[in-house]
Amino acid sequence: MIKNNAPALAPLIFLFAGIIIPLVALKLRSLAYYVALAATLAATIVSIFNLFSVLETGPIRYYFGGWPPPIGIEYVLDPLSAFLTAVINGITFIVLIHAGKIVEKEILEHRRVPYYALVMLFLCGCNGIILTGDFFNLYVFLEISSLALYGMVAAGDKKAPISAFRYLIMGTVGGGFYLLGVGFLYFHTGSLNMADIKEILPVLGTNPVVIVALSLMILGLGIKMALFPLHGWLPDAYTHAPSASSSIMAPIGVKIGAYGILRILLFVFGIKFVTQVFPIAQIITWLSAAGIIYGSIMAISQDEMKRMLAYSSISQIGYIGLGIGLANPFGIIGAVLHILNHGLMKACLFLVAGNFRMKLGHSNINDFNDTLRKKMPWTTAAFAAGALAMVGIPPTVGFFSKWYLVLGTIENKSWHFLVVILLSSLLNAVYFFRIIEKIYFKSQHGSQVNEEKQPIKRSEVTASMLVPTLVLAVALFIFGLLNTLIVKGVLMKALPPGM
Amino acid sequence: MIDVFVGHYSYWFILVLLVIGLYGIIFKKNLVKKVIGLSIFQVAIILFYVAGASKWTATVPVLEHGVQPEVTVQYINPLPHTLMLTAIVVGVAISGVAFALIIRIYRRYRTLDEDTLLKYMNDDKE
Amino acid sequence: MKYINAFILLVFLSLLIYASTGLPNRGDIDAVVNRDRSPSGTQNASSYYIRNAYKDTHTPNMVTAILADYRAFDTLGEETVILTAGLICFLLLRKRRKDDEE
Amino acid sequence: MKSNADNPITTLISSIVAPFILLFGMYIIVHGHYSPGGGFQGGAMLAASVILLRLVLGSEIGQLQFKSTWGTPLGSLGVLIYFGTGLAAVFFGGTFLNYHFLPIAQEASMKRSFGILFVEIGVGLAVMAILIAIYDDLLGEEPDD
Repeated sequence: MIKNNAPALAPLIFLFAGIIIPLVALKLRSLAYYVALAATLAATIVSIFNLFSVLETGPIRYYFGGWPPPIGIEYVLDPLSAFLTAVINGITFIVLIHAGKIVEKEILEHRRVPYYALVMLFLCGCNGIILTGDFFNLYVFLEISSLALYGMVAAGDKKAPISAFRYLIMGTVGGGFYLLGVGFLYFHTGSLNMADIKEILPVLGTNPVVIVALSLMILGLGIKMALFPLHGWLPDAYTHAPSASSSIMAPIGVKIGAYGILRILLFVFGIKFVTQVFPIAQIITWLSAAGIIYGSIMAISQDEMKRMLAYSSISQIGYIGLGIGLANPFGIIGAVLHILNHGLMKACLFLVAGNFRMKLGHSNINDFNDTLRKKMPWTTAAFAAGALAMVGIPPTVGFFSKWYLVLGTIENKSWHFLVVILLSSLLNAVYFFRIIEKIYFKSQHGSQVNEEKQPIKRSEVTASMLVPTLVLAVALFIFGLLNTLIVKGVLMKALPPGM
Repeated sequence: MIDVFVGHYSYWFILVLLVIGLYGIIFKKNLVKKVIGLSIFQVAIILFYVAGASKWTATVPVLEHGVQPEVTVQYINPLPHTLMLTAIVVGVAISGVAFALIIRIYRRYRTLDEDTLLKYMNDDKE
Repeated sequence: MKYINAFILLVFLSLLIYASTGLPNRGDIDAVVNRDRSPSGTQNASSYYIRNAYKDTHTPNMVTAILADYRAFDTLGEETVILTAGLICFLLLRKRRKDDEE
Repeated sequence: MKSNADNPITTLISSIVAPFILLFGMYIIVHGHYSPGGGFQGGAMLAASVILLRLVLGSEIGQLQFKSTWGTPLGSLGVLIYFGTGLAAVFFGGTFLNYHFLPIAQEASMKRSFGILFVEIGVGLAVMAILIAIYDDLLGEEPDD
């Protein structure tokens, strides 16, 4: 019974948790957190199990209500979607362990119950988007996840409602564009199923309707993904959201849009269409390259750590877009690997920012100094690991996804993008070593002479926050060393057909 | 030419409505007006689907006397209507959330003017 | 900036109108959407619903049959959306319960 | 919100009309099989009848019909009915939401018909409860933080 329904199990578990949390919490509010944690653990186990079973048996298609695809809705569990659900659920599980304490600090008690329910519904939306094989179902789950995300952002500090409102306006317009694109496509092809449309499109030939439909869908998902000129909502939303929200949404939130674009461009419309008939892939590549440079430069000038990480996210999303737009095997492997790697790196760094906020009450870069190193040795070590990975120092994960992207640009002979990748690594180094210098290398100023006399007490965060941070920091190295295993075992099988 | 016009003019009006909604979102400075623009935008998309579902010869998709038809021209395409029922609910949910956010913003800043709010966002260093 | 935005909107509108002329005429009963078979030979969903909805679900209203049976998972998603909206309003605006203040 | 209870016309008319709106909402939900209607439309009507009373009699007296604290739990319950119908199909051996496996009727088409009915009731309950909850939250007084 469970085995038959395994493909749909992960989103359903999250949905069940999201429904049950408001009911359970009528009795005991503190249960909400443990229900959320248990659901995430269960979904992680299910999705890892799914990944292995897909690698063994090949793609599994799951029909809701027993109706075959053009009539009903189907879930498609192929290596790509199985891999991404496993990544998302795994990272979120680790982040949620960390979230327990910081939510207690930042969110009022009576608000925690709907907050955890929203987290669950957000994850349900993410899993649904990744697994679905139906365009309209994707829209519904896109709206679930973004709506939950607006709420998660708005629970933050004083300015959070304004940033959430701007995010809501942009996100809804994005969703509307996507829906309009689906409408054009539906009235042209008469189907909503991805696999079905893939068969129909070559028969109908090129038409302005198809081109506009594709552009509208990419535009809509591009807003959700924060592709370069459409990124306006991201920095404010990340900065003012509660630490728990930003450490959940930064690793996985925007990746969903990237995955949608990857799925639509290369699996539905096909490589030939998007590179030769209507070269939208090149447009995405150029925009991503601009986003990489823009995000890195803006990150250098930020004083607040979370804001800096937000701009760095824009530049890292650029890498994913670049890999998708290159539309060759190395580019796609690089992009998908970067979804995993960036998830780990950003989760680690945002957890570090959360730890700083927990203990110092702020995360202003200008106020960091070497007392931090003595106060919170483990957290700063995790930060150093994350920074090394972001810059792309070899044994860490950051190096390997960039390596595949570089191979991809070489294969396409697009040297300008190679320059962009190398330049942005340099810029990454600038803004991360700025903090590392403050924490590790700066000698003490005169004003701190008094403190030298009395040794600085160590005040590290509690174990439930420290362990997830360290686990992620160690994972940065482990997944870096295991990268050939992932690429050979999973990603080679996840390439779109015809590569 | 006249054929294209007669076949498509309703789409054109709907697309103009869509752009009016976008105009409201981009140009209006009051947050409530932005939400109104957003609603117009969503309604335009709903109308687009409903317009596409029509057939000249057909009636509403409810079977008469429970007799399954031989030909499909008798009833309009029910699928877009179903999809739009879902989209309407999504629109309602989004309006509800938008107004909740607006109330939160108004309680704190006592204004709904976007320029003033942006000034608060950039100035005040918490 | 104002004029640039207005210009972009107009360009966008004209692109959409140009694309919409590629759509089948409104109400055309021979359009791809209304055929029995899709161009690649698979079953077309909408004509399947019209022909078989009553046979399958004993429900004369096809929209209800699609909403709650053929595409029931979309509707579950829709319910989830409105539950999410309710939870967000709860999160943002609900006062604390009286017994909390002790 | 201020009470308008001193206005006899609105009080009288709305307290006569509200039960009929409620009844008509229920009719719309269960008659969705045969005529335009269904869970969402009916749920919106149920919510409208409750909100009408709140508008006219004030939120204090409005609590008698529907307590504000019921909103979110009842909404969750409605979605849970929907989810549970789908899950029951899984327990009886089908895929999620496959009403064909529910042990509620003999004929296959009747099984699906009943499945649709359960689902619509869940939808109606959820929509009613959550629309009222959103209304209550939007009109609530200022929180202290």
